[in-house]
Amino acid sequence: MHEDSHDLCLVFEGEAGQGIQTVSSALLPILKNSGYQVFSCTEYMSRIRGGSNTTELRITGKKRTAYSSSIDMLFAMSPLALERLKGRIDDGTLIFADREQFGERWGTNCIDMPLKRLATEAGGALYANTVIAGAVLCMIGIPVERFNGYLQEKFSAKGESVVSANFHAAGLGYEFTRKLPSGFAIQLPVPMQQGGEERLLMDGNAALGIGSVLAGCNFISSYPMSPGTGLLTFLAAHAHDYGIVVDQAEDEIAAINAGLGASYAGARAVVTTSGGGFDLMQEGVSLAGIIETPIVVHIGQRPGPATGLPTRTEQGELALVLHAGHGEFPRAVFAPGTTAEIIEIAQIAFDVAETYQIPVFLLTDQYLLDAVCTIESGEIRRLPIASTIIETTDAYRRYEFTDDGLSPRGIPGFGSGIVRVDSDEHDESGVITESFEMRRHMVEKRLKRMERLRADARPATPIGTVEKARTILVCWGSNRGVVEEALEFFDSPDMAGLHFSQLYPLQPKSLKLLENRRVIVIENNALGQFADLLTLETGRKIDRRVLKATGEPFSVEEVIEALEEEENG
Amino acid sequence: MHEDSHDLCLVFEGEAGQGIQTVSSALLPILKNSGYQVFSCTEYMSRIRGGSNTTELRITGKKRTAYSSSIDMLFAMSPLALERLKGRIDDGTLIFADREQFGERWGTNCIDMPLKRLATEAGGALYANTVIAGAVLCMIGIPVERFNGYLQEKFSAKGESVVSANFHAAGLGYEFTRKLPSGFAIQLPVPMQQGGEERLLMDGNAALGIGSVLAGCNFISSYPMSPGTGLLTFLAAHAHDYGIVVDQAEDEIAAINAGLGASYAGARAVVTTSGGGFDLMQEGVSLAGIIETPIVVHIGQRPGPATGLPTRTEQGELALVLHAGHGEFPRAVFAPGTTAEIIEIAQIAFDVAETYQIPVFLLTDQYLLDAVCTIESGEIRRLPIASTIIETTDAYRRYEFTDDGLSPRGIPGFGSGIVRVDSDEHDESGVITESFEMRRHMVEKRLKRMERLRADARPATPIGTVEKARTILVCWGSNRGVVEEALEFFDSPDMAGLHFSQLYPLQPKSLKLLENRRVIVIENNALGQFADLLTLETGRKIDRRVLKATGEPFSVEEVIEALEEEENG
Amino acid sequence: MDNSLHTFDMPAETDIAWCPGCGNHMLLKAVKTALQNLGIARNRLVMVSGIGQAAKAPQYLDVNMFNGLHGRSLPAAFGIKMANRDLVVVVESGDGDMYGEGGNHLIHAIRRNFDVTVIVHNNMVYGLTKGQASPTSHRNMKTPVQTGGVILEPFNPLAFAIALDAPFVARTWAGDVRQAAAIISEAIAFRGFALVDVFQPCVVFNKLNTWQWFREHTTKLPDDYDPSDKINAFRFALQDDAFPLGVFYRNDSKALYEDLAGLDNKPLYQHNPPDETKVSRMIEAFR
Amino acid sequence: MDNSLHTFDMPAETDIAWCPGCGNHMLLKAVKTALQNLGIARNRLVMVSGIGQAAKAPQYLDVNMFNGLHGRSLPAAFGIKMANRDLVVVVESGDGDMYGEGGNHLIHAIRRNFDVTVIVHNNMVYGLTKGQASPTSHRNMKTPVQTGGVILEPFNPLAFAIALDAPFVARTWAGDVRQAAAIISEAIAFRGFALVDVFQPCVVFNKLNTWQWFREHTTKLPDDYDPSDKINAFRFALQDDAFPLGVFYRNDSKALYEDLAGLDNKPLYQHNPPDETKVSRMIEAFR
Ligand SMILES: Cc1ncc(C[n+]2csc(CCOP(=O)(O)OP(=O)(O)O)c2C)c(N)n1
Ligand SMILES: Cc1ncc(C[n+]2csc(CCOP(=O)(O)OP(=O)(O)O)c2C)c(N)n1
Ligand code: SF4
Ligand code: SF4
Ligand SMILES: [Mg+2]
Ligand SMILES: [Mg+2]
Repeated sequence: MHEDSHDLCLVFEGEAGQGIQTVSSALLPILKNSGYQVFSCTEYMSRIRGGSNTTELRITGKKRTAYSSSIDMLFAMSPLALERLKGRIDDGTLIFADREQFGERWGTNCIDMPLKRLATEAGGALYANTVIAGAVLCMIGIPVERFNGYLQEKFSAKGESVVSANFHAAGLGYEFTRKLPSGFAIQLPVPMQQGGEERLLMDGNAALGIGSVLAGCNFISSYPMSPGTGLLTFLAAHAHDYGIVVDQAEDEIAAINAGLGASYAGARAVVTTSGGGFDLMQEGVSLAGIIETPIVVHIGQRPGPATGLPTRTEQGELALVLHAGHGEFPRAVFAPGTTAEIIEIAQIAFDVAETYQIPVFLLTDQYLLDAVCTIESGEIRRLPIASTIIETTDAYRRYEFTDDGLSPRGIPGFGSGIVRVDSDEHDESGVITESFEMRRHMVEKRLKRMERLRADARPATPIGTVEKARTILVCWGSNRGVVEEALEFFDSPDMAGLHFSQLYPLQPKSLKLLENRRVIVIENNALGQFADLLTLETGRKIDRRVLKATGEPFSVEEVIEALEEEENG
Repeated sequence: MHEDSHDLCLVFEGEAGQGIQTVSSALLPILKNSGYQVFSCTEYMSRIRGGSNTTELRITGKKRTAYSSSIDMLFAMSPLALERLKGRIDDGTLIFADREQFGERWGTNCIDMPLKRLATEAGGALYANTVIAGAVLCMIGIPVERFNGYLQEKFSAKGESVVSANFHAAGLGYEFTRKLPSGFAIQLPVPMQQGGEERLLMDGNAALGIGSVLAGCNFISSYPMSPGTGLLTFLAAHAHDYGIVVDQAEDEIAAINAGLGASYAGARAVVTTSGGGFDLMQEGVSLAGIIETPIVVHIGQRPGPATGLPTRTEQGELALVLHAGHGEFPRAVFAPGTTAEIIEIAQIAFDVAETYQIPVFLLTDQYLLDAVCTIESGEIRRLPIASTIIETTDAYRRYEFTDDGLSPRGIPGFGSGIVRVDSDEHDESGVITESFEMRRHMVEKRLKRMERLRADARPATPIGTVEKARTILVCWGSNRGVVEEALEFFDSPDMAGLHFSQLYPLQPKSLKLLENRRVIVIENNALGQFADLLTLETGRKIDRRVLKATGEPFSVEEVIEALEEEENG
Repeated sequence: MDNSLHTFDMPAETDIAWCPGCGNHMLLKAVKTALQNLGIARNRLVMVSGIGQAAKAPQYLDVNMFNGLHGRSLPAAFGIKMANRDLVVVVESGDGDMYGEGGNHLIHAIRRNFDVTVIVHNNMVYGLTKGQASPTSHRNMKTPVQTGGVILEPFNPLAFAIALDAPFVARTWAGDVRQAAAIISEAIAFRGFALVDVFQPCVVFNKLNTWQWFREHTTKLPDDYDPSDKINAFRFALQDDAFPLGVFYRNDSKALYEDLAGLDNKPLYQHNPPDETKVSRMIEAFR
Repeated sequence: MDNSLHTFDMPAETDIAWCPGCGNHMLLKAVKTALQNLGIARNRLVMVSGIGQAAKAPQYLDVNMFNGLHGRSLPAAFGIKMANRDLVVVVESGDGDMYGEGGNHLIHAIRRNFDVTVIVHNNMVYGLTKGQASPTSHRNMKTPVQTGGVILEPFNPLAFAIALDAPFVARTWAGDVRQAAAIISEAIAFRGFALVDVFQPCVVFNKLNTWQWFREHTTKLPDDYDPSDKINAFRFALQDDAFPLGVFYRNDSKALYEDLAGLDNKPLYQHNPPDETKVSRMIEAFR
């Protein structure tokens, strides 16, 4: 946030196809290698060309993983910019834009940057983003030369002339900015640090893909749907290296049924989609429930109902996955809160699916998947992979009754036994039954697995000193970053946070922490779905719900405001 | 129940295809016309021939609409009978069966009825069911002649020889029974009453169909699925008379999308299915949510997950429909408890869908749909049909903002305006938008309709004197009959019942009735889904859940047992 | 407003989300031209679509619109037609929407043969979701998911529709607005299920099947072509060295669903509440 | 147990839920015979099915079974094959299951051409749900839903599969167990997608297409029939005065999905955890 001198927030705006994404992609590694922590998030329209998209880039001394609404510097390429961003622009915002384009909407904090002219000078309109990158480097005091290595590497394949045009463009942007009246100069938040080279830059999609690979995932069948597609393309890109079977299904129904078929035959299978596609998978989820076959279902959430806002963010599908699929059977729901946590939780999700032979839901959202941030290599945890598959014998029965409801998991072709799974109610050997008695035992067997599942649930992550706080701000999934930053800013011993990355079943010990406190739940939806779940699980009402369902993520500023309201009344 | 002398419980058992259903269909009208109240329910295997099915027929003085597990007389046609029904047979059960078939399993209360021989004598094995009907009439003291009219009417189309063979078969059964030692004779519960001719005999499927017709339903698109198919066939049978468009869809996805298309164009549309088929409809439900288009979705519940027990009963889909369809939008859920109530609630469901422009869920189950009982013509209420369709003008906007969130509903081709509906987030005129501001308003608009919907919700039906009771036994849907009968039997001022036929939103006044009482919720599922909903809505824990998920309905005896446990501790 | 003299133009400020140079712009022009030629009253026309770039087309026409779910335009169109057979129902869809997610509905909508026109913007790629293969993508096209190139043979919508006995099966392309408009007019005027597959360049994601490529790989049906010969139509539908354009198959004598089903001319919204006498009769049957 | 000399018989006490006289009994015999002829090891065979009377078939064979959801047997079969290409995967399904609810998967499973055999028990009716029309029901059949009789032309699975370039398309019937067993053997032995549509009398719900009717309305393909000629196969597939039985189309040179996709011979369950060096390299790329 702009009040914080250790923090600089840049926003690049432009039409789809103008390459604003390229600006931040170029700057991020330079900044990282210069020792800064960076965080970048994007919002874009559901179109391939035109419109108005933005990418935010925060440069911070301390690690931040949160969207901030106030802007220090805005580089605006499309005429829609000022209108669309007016709520985020204030006196402190420096706006770089081509005056010609903006006409009347020009203000005192606008700097007339002849982008078009500079880009043309460098070689054409497509160099505008490199011009901007050059300008940024100058504004934040990084020598333009650091950029050249990046440009060389990135464009060498396209030929020397492209590389040198890019050098030229960067130089023009840099020079233009250097000549601005000195009042505009902005210093980087903290002196450059060492060690940046050790850090990684990663978005949520990559983290999810890496987590899945680490988990031994070797099968994905899915149908494209934003923002769920990223996992599919990540695994497709790494399919060859890791022997992953990648199938683009004809529809989501096929996807989950193929996933279950594969899992039945011994694969570690995942499907990825968003809410609408997930609706179509629900009968398959129910099938997973009765045949006790592991499957991980990733849902990249976006605003609904129906098509809604396809490229925006929301946390609207918690209630859906809690009850998805007809009939009654156990399940687990996870929602990681940071890039590093995605990698860990993805592994846990596969492990829980495999161990308990259940469908496991992994909830993310557009904001979290597209956000890029620095992470330390050490933050990437690799968990052991446990396979529950056994070699069968002649006497093998897929649904053998056991104390904890978990039957040894055989697969066809491994061992001498045969493996029968049936969507009908069945007996221990998997054969269809109409016995009420067998039904009763099977219902019990299936549900019994919840006990261990609940006891083993992942505890919520405390933010601040939960024990002493009188008010607990509860969040889940992608809201971890904003809550962490807001609470740190707010810095009151009365207030602490609790972030849930496992939403179901809930760890009983974590629920205990809510007792006798004021509980505020913050979530990116209109109804307060997690608040409802907490009421159900604890039998207590939630004191306050902080909700937002506009398609945008919460900003740190909004969370701080909510905290301030607490203090004032 | 057998302790009650005003109550006789007969059970007919046989293979699918042996015609046990015919026995009760034959007896029901005779008994009704003789002034008795009758209730009949069936349980059957998922197969077309063979196996073992039963139909229970209760003959009572006072109206009863509940399954009773104890059997006064059992007519067993298949060798599986004694094994399958052993839990329901006691010393008071008189068993009519062919000794040859049963061999060792013969007991003292068995009467050797040479069914095969008698049927062959009458003309062939297929007359066995008429023989049984004749026997029943004798046992309960109704002259066999009353049967002849029925047989005449039913079989005249098949020719005189079939009619007379049936007469013969009935006579043989009657005679056989007349000659039994007199100790076996059973008197009918109460003297015959007058007025039986005024009553109707109806099952849940017909009630649902009648309710839909009365509601002005004129479009159904569905895919067959037990036990949801009954509504489809009922409306198909009456399509011509009422101008109902009946479409057998290629799958459930097509069904609901066709329903929404039709509704958009002015139809009063319904779809019918069961849990598995409903899973596939969920994206369509979400579409209904965002395009604000009325649709009634009937779900005949059966045990899941997946295919589960296709012909059995359960109340397992409440949680599912409460959250069905991704994203957030209003909905209503109904679950009628008796045949007469089905007719009323079906009309209300269409009315609520039309008024609030939302998806409305109507939950029934196999038990309720297949159960036949006497109802008084006066019990059939016809509610006024309100159409909310308006003639559009040039300026028409489908999603115009209003105080209560309800926009006037135009349809294409009626008026000069145009009607645009969009699964994307849209503006007032239905055109796609990417404005966060518009998004905020539209989310608000859609949800605002909940307020009136909740205020207008149907109150729960008290069973007994709720005000004075310390313990409330809460039920919903098809459990109304057993709870009524059990509470009446139990007859304690401390205990009363509350039956919910609208499950969402819940009428706030009805929830108030639960305050400061011990609350027991009884439901036909394994988790207590309505109990969870009550916790969520009231913020209180439910004191006890009485649950059953074997695929069978609760019996009156089981409910009484549960009540006795209350008293004893 | 005189609905019959309508240009179907949206207000000038309407933001068209398609990329510059996209074939969809031409196709929109063709559809508008066809609608204008036919002089269909604006308020009698309903455009139905699913989700995708193609499926945005109804957003750019000033008419009744049902922009439903990805893959589900046909069932919605069917419901609309059944509720009011006086409406002219036109579906616009993409190759993913119609041949991928919507495949089952296409089979069964063709079987039903209700009066509908289905225009498929066939760009041989998933445009809106950024360039994955669609059922009609050609072999070896590389995409972010088909990283080694597409391995399946493309789905052949014409052979498919002919095998299912669709009574009107045509192909045209976005590069020839006149032909496209003419075929679309003919399809809308046709009584029954009419499928028009339209080759449409996607200039962003399909670098294989470009404007140039389509020009080079399409041809006309022979002058003496007889669209009533089904086997021959099937033969031409299999032709893939140069893809013929035109009306492949046309059968004017196939019975219409609306007629076979005895569908009332009166729209459902004009139906009166059920008649008391009939209702009593229905209920009496349970006495 | 020596899995290769297996009879596939279930224990004698197994309760077969099919009606006496149903064509399914014959078909079960044909399938068993084919499996025995081929000498497939019991534990290498997976029978996959959806839901319906037909789909119960795997319940009556003593083999690995995936009895999944109505209409969804093919995606499950695909997943199974991908996870372990050493398994022999055979799907048994009904006409409703495969051509109704499952239509989209059939389109795209055919396109994929993975190695699977699909046996459709085509009784031209929905048996398990008590007699509604199926996609293959003939005109005018009255049912509880089609009260005025079926109005649609029956779906033609053979023409459909040929149009989609399925490399093995055959029809046989339950009344000729020898032919059925022979064709099913051939189909299972075939490398690629093999569709076998089997006419199967439903003695309870289909009073139109009885044993007698099938005997009278079926014929053999001509002796000199050449199954490699696609256009001709299409022509014969359209024949509906007498329905030919036999292998309509066979193309042995169509590439297999498993090969095109470069599928590993090692089943997925035998894969080792990801290699540390590779993992580091993958992660390093984000530095
Ligand atoms: C159920 C569902 N699955 C997936 C999507 C995501 N989706 C939107 S459009 C599209 C494909 C579009 O391809 P096509 O139909 O060919 O249209 P184009 O954009 O190429 O014109 C997909 C997969 C969705 N909206 N809904
Ligand atoms: C999603 C879903 N929809 C509907 C059903 C109900 N259902 C079970 S079998 C069946 C049709 C069976 O017909 P077919 O496939 O021809 O098999 P048959 O019984 O005739 O052998 C239907 C509709 C279901 N189980 N699941
Ligand atoms: S992405 Fe392709 S299909 Fe979509 S608008 Fe752009 S060019 Fe057209
Ligand atoms: S209902 Fe028909 S298909 Fe099903 S088992 Fe009986 S005869 Fe066979
Ligand atoms: Mg496309
Ligand atoms: Mg069938």
